[in-house]
Amino acid sequence: MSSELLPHTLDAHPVTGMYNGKFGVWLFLASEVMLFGALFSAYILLRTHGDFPTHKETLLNYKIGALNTFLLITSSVTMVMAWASFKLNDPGKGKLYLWITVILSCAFLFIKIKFEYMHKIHEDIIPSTSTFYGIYYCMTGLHGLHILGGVVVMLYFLTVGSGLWNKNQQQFTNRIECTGLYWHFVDLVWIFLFPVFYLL
Amino acid sequence: MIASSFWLPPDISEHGSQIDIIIKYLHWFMAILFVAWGSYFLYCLVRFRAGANPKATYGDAKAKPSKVAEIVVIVIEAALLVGFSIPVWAYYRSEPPTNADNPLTVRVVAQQFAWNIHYPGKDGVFGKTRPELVDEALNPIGLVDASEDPAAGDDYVSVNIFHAPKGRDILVRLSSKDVIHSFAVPLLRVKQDAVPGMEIPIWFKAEKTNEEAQEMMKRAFELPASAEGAEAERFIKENRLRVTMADYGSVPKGATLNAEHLKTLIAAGTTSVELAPGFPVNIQCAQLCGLGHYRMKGQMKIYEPEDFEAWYSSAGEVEVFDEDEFDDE
Amino acid sequence: MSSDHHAHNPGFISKYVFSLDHKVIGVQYTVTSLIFLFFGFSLMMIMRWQLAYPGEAIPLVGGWLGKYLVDNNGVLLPEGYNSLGAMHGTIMVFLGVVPLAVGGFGNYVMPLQIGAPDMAFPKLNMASYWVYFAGGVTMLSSFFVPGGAANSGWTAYPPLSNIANTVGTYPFWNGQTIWLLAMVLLITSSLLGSVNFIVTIMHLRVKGLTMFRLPFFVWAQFVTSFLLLLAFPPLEAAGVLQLMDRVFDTSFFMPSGLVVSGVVQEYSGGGSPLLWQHLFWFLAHPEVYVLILPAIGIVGEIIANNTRRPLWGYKTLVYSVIFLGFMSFVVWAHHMFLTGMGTAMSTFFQTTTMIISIPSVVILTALLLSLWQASIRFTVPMLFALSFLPMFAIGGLTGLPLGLSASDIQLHDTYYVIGHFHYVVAPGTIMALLGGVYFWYPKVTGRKMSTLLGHLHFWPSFVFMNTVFFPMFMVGLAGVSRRLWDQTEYVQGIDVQGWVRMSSWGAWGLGLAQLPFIINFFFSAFAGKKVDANPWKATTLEWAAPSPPPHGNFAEVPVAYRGPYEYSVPNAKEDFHPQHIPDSQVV
Amino acid sequence: MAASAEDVRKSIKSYLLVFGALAVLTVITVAASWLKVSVALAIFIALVIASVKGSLVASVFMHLTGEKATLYWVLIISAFFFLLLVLLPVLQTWETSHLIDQVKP
Repeated sequence: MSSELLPHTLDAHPVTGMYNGKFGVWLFLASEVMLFGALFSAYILLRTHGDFPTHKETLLNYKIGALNTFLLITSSVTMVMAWASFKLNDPGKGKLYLWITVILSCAFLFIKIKFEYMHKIHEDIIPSTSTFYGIYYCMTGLHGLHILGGVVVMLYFLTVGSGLWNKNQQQFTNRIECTGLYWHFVDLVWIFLFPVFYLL
Repeated sequence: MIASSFWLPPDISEHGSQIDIIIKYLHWFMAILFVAWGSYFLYCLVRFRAGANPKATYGDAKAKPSKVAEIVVIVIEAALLVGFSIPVWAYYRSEPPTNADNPLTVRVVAQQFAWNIHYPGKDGVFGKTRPELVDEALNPIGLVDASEDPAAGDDYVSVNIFHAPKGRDILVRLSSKDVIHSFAVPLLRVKQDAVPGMEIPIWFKAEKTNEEAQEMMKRAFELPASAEGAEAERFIKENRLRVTMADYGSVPKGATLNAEHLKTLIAAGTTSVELAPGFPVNIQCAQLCGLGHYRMKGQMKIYEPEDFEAWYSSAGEVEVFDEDEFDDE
Repeated sequence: MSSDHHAHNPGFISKYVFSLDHKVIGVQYTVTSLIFLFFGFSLMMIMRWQLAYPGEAIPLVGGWLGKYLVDNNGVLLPEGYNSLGAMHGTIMVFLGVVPLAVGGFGNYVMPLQIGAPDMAFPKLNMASYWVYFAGGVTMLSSFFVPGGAANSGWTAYPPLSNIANTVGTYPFWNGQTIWLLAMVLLITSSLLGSVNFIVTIMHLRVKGLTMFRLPFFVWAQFVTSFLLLLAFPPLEAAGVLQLMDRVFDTSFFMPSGLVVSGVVQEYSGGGSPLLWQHLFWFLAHPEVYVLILPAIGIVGEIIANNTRRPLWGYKTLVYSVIFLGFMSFVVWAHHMFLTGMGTAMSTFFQTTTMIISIPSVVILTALLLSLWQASIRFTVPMLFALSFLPMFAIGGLTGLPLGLSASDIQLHDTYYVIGHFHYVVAPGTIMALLGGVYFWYPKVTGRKMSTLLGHLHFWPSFVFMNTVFFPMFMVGLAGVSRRLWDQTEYVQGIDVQGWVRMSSWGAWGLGLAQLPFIINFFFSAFAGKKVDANPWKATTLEWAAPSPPPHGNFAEVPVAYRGPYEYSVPNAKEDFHPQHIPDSQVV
Repeated sequence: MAASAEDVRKSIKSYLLVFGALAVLTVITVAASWLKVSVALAIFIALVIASVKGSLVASVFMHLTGEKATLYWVLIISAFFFLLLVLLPVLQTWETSHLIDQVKP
């Protein structure tokens, strides 16, 4: 059965107020809440358990963290603007915003890897150095993978998948909306990761 | 006799009877409930089979009996919970004996695959331990030298045999050197995980010595007809952990029955012997801890208080217990 | 919406291998998971030999098992026993029962029951099957790597699981690491599936099919999907943490100062072994309900159909299932009473545990009351469904002594626990799932399975299921720890050796009893009696579709006019009143 | 689709406002971390600010304010289980350590 024949692939269901894809993405995000939730739980347990260094200045560079926070927040805005532009039937502007989002997220990843991970590894600070760095590498790494996944999806819509806009504008816009939901969630996770690792 | 106590092993502890009561009440409750459900169920199957009742009745059956059943279940569960389980836990798991109770305090350090029992010695203070000092044969818990910590001088470590007095609180500080183990003594109704990195306290009081426990567990075994063959071999194999409880001439009291004994007993026309476990109070590991999990067995040796004091004042350094070679009965 | 919308004729690969059709995917899931079930069970049949006859060479297969499992004489090694135990648990739960109950039945039956043409996300559906398949293959591959398969139990408690299976120069290629990777794949598969299920149930119901007209099975799947969605991610997180412990030498689960075999372990320390247990049981308790709820749903369908009357208290059942699902997230630490818990936490968890037993009692009672004033047809699926009731009752009742922390002191980690959860999962769930196979087989193939072989399958299975598991309660009460390679090391073990042997012979008998089923399952597909679309005279929507349903399922999109179980309605022409037929045509 | 073109145009303004708020709050978080307060208070402040930022993102960027009850229920349930998962393990560890301290020599 091709998906075009299924109900509510494009239109919102009257009860849930969402089309299939959007509901699916939200459910996926609910499970992501539990995934990162479990890791936050692990962080708290390890921290209260003892042997957990928390001298903030010496561990991580909060300035880089703040810069990255700013990049992600900005990318969230450009993402929602991209969706709004497609919604307003302005694909040129939408694509531009999407490209900016991609560039911002690549900048995030670049800074993260080049100035944080590589720098730390150079100083011989690796996951096994302490539980703090273990959980730091684990959570930010997993978050980084999420960013990478988002970038891949956006690049897909900017290149191979962009033809859909001509075939079915609504479907294309919906997909951008779903990507946006995911993207904002990734941003939201970082909003919590930043103070937890860099400031406290 | 066994079935009347729900297959539970004999209980030699002070608190065990309260745990047993919960288990017994619960099982009676479960049995009654199951029989009630079961008879209703079977009645329905017969009474309302298609042959006897070709036309089903539309609409809900009266639900009164089910409501009553549910309320009874809720009330009984609540009673067991509030009346038994919570108090038992509150008392036996959350209120350790105080100094006024004069408990015997020992550390039990589990490892793959042995139990190290660390006694503080006469001073009653445990010496310090350091992981890097661990020597599996000579210093299994890594006790420091007396020059570093004077309290360590008279400490005593016993491997796989837990000497304990009867009728006195025993406070165990349980920990592990490597992985999670679980300190389980079925006869004492004691079980507690030994989690590395934590020293979890448990406490209990034994009310029977080993000999008294043996008396409780002795049982007559029919000897096989012939001392040769598979049946005799299995008899020996399956009773290798038991000792005779009476003097049978060629087989003295307290001896482990072997093939030679069996031969002379059968030749003398004996048909049954009374046997009991040589070490009735064993410590099992209840948490999977690796390939030797099954043989991580310790023994408790429970003495009369004065005998315990005598043993305690003469205890040496490291005593390693191997059941097969142990011969002090 | 008819099937001939599809102008192109898909090739064999896209039709049967990488199919997007929920029915093909459902069948793929069913067959794969049945094979895994039998495989997982075979592992246990090997273990039961060592338990019944400790230290004796395994007959028949002993020579074939390889050096990681048996010694030169064909005697099972202790580490081989632990490997088989860990893999038995993992395979039965994650590769057998869940994929069969959710992936198989859920995928095939649920869309039909709501009148949908397919699942909401067909591609995601296909992906979830193939990710599951990859997870299964990965899991099985671990039998062949150096050191053998994972041997730290299906619960994989660290620090044991952190230090186990680290053989020589193979940091990645070893049993426990592969176990973790396979688990991550299996969890991902379940997550994809659960998203799909929830959206499908919420969005794709046909006109007139309100939530309270859904068949009970759909409700069970709905709640199950939420459990999968929200409970699995914490285990995924825990799996990632353990992977890092094993591969990158972190110490999330390792406290400082461990000494293994006399060697001080080198790592930073500061971790908590109990962290794993919390994350693991946060999944693994809801997982129990993932195993049982679809089975209850199937039993409900079969009982309603074969009693020829509406399920008693349909709404009560639905609310109970929802409540059960919710509560299952709040009881997890009753698996951890003996990890040093104080009064406050143990009181909390045993209270929630007692509370969760109430909806279970309600469900069982409702199903029993459905028999009252019924007209019971003893068809083969009905026999399985009926046998579920008392055996599930035993499983549920024996949970009580384990849920009260005081009695748990004596019974924790003994065979009593094994008896308890197997009664829930094996004689309970698996019997119900087998009943489901007999029940929906005519829908899938258009042919009925043989009744004679069905009886030959049912009666021995019923007897042997109890032979295997009932003795475990006595063994457990006697105080024998579980997971012992040789329980005759202890006098308690020797005393109950008779029960242990009985269990073992029961297990081998149970294995043999599956032969009629295997024959029946494959032969009936082309030799079974042909039947029409609704052979059981059932009311729910799947029976409105042709058998087997074509691509797109329904010749004409059905409309639901009433609730799911309108049997024996007074004044109706027949004793069943299908959901999709308007009143004017039946009264 | 719920939003019409007019709605979208209106909401662009709120996006920019939220962007400004997020930027300012990020600066505040960093500034607050320099305050000489107790660890507990510092954690509390940081989490409150993060929660404010998070809810801004969720409600405006993710349009959560315009969604229907179904989605709220899904998210409320997840949030509840998330809290349980965070709280109960910590409480248990705390209680156990208390039990252990009782018998420390």
